[in-house]
Amino acid sequence: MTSAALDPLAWLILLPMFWATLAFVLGLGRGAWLAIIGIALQLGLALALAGRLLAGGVPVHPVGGWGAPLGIDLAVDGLAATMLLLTQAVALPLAVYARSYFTGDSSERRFFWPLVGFLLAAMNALFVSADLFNLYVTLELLGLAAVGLVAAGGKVGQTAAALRYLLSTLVGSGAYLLGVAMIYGAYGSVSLSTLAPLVDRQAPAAVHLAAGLMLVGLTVKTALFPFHFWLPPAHGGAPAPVSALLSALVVKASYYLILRLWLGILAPLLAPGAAIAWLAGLLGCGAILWGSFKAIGTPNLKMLVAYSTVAQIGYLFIVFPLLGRTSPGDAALQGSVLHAVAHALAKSAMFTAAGVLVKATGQETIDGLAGVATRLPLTLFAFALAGVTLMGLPPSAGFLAKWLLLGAAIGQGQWLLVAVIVAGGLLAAAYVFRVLRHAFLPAPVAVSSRPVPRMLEWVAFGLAASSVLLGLRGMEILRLLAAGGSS
Amino acid sequence: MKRIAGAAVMLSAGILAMALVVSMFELPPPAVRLPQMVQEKLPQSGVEHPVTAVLLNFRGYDTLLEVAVLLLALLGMLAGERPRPAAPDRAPTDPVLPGLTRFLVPLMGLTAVYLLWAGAHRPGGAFQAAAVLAAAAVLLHLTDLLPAWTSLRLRLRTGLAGGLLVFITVAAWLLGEGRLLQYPVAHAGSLILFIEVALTISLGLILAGLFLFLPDDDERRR
Amino acid sequence: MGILFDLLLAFALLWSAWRAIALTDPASAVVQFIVFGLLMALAWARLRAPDIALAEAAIGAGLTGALLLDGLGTLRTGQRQRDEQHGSRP
Amino acid sequence: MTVNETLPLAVIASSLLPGLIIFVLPESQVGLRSALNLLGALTKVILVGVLLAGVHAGETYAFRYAVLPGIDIAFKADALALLFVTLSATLWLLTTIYAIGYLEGAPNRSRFFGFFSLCVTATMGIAMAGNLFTFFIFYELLTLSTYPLVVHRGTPAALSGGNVYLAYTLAGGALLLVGMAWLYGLLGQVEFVHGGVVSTLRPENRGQLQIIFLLLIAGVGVKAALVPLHGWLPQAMVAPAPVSALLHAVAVVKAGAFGIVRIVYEVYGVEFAQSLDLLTPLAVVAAITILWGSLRALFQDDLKKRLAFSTVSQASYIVLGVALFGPAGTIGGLTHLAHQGIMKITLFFCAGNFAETLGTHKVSEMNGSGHRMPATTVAFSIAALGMIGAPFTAGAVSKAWLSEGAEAAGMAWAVWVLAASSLLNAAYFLPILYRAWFRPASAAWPHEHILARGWRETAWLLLLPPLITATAVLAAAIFADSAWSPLSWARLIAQREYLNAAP
Amino acid sequence: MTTGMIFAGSGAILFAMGVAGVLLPTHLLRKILAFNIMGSGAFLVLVGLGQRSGEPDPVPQAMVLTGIVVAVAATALALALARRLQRLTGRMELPPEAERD
Repeated sequence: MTSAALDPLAWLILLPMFWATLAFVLGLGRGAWLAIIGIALQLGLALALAGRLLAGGVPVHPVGGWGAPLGIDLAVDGLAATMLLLTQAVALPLAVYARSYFTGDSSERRFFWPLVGFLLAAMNALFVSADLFNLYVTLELLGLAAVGLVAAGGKVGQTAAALRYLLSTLVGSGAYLLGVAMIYGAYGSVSLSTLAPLVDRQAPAAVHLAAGLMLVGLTVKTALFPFHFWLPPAHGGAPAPVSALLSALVVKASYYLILRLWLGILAPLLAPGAAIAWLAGLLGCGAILWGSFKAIGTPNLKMLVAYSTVAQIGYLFIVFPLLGRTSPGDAALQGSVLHAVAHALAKSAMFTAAGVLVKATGQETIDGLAGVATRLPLTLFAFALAGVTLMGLPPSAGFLAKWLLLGAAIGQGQWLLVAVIVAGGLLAAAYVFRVLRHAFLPAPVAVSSRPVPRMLEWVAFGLAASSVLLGLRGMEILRLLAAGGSS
Repeated sequence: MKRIAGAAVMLSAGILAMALVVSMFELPPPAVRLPQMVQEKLPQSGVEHPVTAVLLNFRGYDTLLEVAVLLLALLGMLAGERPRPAAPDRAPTDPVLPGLTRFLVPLMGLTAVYLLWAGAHRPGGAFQAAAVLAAAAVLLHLTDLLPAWTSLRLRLRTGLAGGLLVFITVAAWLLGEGRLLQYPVAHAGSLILFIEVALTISLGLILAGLFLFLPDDDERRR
Repeated sequence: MGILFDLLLAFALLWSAWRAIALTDPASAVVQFIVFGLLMALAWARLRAPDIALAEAAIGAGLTGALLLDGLGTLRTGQRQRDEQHGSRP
Repeated sequence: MTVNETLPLAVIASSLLPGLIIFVLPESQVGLRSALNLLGALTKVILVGVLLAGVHAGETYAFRYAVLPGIDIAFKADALALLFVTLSATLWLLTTIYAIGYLEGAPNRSRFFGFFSLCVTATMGIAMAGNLFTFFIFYELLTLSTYPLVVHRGTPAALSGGNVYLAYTLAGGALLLVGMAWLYGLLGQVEFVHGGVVSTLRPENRGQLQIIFLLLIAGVGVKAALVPLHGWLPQAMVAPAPVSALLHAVAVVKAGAFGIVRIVYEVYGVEFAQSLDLLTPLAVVAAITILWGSLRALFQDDLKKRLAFSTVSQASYIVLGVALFGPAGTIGGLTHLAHQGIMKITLFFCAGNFAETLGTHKVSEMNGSGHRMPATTVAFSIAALGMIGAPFTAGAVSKAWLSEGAEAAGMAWAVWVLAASSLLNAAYFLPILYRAWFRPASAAWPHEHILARGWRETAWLLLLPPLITATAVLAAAIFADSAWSPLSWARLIAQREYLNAAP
Repeated sequence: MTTGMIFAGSGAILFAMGVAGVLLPTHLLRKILAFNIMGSGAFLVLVGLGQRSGEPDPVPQAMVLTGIVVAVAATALALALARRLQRLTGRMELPPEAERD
């Protein structure tokens, strides 16, 4: 065995694909332990990779030994390592949660583990790929896995949501693919490292169009307002572990790609303060306001959490007008990545907590939560802690993210963004406390509570607590983000 | 309202098409010339047909993921279905088609083998071969010689996943020798053929499965 | 000569695609789509991409067409069942 | 980590850890829970004692931890911090005793005491925050940990009170956040330093600094209940009595007032703030608040609401003292921080006793309660007289210094404000005392829960805390010149930290 | 004007037509069909633009092969879902969006 045999970069993709396929062969509903062990190993790999990066290495893996532009390169920088670590770290508790969550031969469970395995493989592959066309394949892999998970319930709402999701994601990746095609036509390569020195401000119009197509396609996949219409039914209607995976991680993958392209090969095309940056920022503002507004209004608990995702995605896009004026690696970028991390932890906590609440009360509505404060204090506490992160209150990681974004916005005198960032936090408080308030109401007499496995409660709590406590470890994340050179 | 939206969509589509076409004609020649590189490295790839070389060697990693995509589509399709009772046996409805099928299917099998083998030198390869196999299966089904698949037995599951498993295993094994999917030049040809054979069977099954697993089959014909 | 054929083929492609999209009757649209697929195979051949031409004919037009036709069948059954339930058609 | 770094953390941990353990304790573990609570509170008092001695002897206690590049969480236990820490730690001990008695047999006590401890933890963090960032963290934590206490009973009234509370405090927090982020953008770090850090900025930032000051003061002014940001305080009266005590005397309102002290003295610096023309408007707002609160208190029949408006008024004495440019005002304001806490907590303890024992919630129902509950009523009377500023009470001491400060600052109108407020105080407190002592009791109490046994008029745990605090109200005045009185400590602060000269 | 450019141009138009076709009709079968046309358009651009000088380029050709398989996978999944929806609701259309609200 050579050292290459243990290259975490390659194994992070092979391993989940391997256990996913194996889980499928094992049979319907099987493979929970396989998945948990697999993800635990992946977490180890991601940590090893981060360690290597922090030690000054710049991990690149030319697949097939050919190297770009003929072959496909895998490469990891600080941003990719952060996302890899985040993905495995969130997936592991969710896998543990899902094992206890699905009972009997529910239709959601039958192909759950293979689908999750492919989902993780797709995300890991996406984070490390340095090839535009390969990225397209990972995007499709990710999209189909996610749709499969949503569709698994088999009921009308879930099927319709899955279909809407599928069509949106296909249109998104179609636009992305056309962009890639134009780029290949213009430069004769799809490798990021080959393209980087070729793309400059004098690029032909076709390249600008290509950039626009790729960005729009990815934006649809990220569900930025007003392309968010597919997200709430898909995330709100799926079983809790699936909702958590989708909201916490999957939307981040396409966002990651936007960020990567924006800071990477497309950077020379984007003049400082470009209109497209402002468009993204304004849509982000729209997402925050509209998503929060809908979350405040919906009667359904999981839909509330899903709309909250719509709102929180807005924060990820607010960063673009702020990025335009400063160099990469600045506070705004750090803020948006921290926000992605914080939101991943908090949203998975919130969906898992919501799953417990729905399971225990047997009701999906917020009105059905009365008395929960007494019966399921741990879960409610988890929900509240996750809410603290979403509101951006200290000492959570969400607060650090908001602090960095706010600082950047104030520093550049962008008062509109300042106002929206602050308003978004207050609106988040409005919908989070809406849930808590109902939970504090005394329980109706005739309510029957079903027992819930304690493991579910503890996973939700653990995720929520980590989203808050991570606020004390912000430095580590930023150090990893800065490692291995700028993206 | 709906009409306005429709007109807006059409208008934007028109503008998009126009912009794309116009911009295409202004493109300078590309800076990177990949075809030359492919030609240069072709002898090391283990196959003689450049498209197959790209598909299974230079960009073999894309293909690995693509196989997963195909399996995933099948999983997604099956995930929400309730298990259905096995369909009752039916008598053949049309005397002509079965006869034709009995004649066609072996021919299609041969074609698949040819396509697979030809892929190394000329157009063809695992995907095309698999498609032909799948078409044969569909034909068999349409003539009621092959019932719809109602359950996923272990053998079928292994068949469906086998190609991917082989591909992953080879990739992992090669990782020990060098890089992910880095075929040693001496064995590249045989390794690729090995993977292609496994893929042909699995992909054929998956593609057929996309059709044969479809729900409501029997209900529809009643 | 070649260019002229290409232009004609391109026009046919666009026309069949337009029909496939614009026809409101799903059945005619599917038929039109299969025609489109075959024309695509021809276009690939013109682009000196025989591998794709093969794949397009087998997978694109063939399998996708079959799947779509099959879907059409479901549609008909569903329609008929609904009509029978509502008794709207004799 | 040295001992001097650990001690501030230990003070925080002494309520945080018991709180976290209490959360997971089953409801039935009454004894263990009470023991943990008291253990934590006693430990805290002892630790604070050690700190007090150390600071008196000139030791410095500081701890810092970086969370973002250039942004630290910093604690320092300086003389000013200790004034607040000591007050809160002592009153927390008493309130805990009181709450154990008050909530006997009530549901959800683990939750209650858990958040109760968190609340005090947040207060300690606010008191010992070494920079604005740290202050903000604990300021928001305080908001979050008090909400479950306000809505504890789960009644519609409690929930709507909780809503109002949240709306005000979170909005205030948002303003504070913006102001703070802005200031950090200008300065890099905003440490709490004697004489302020803002004065290092160039004069062209003057306009920005004025806006930031407005944002910051509005942010903390919500908790300090400055008019017009005071609306939440009367609404939050639906909470159980120990919570009211906590809100008014130990934590929330005090945190706001304390924040104003830190911002004026250690962020802007009192002289620089004066040069930016910020202090006079602040004094005017404080004066308006003092008068408005007193006026509103006059017309409340609900006893706790009357006390709440009284808090609105009294808390602004502290702000007024801060806004009066000069050492005497500082001493008056800081002394009142402690004195008002002791007096107000006594009043709430007593109000809670009346409600729990007799079921009387309204002033109009209090006729003759002095005969039924003499000890409680004596304590109430002492505190009320203190509020009015009667001689030999804590209130008299702080009011005297405030008046002197107003004159020294050349703001004679403030003296009139203080006098008018005292009159109003008398107008809304004396009728209560009159009813309690001199009017005959009605035939039956509205809802008598706890029957008198011998001369023990109510449960021991309810009776003891107000008697202790009432004694303290007297002691703070009688022994005002002793070395450890709040007044002496305030003088120490003024002397050591701001003014470098004995008043 | 080369063969490559002709088909690249047609591909661009096909793509735009396909996008409109996915967005506009309500019938799912037609949406899925339009998606396929959209994909074909992108494939044509990829190969056509890559081969505008006239010489065949195996790299985009291989990519398109991959793309076709991905497209058929997506089509199969979409059709299966559409048919399930038809079975459950009797219509091959997406129910209105506010359904779960």
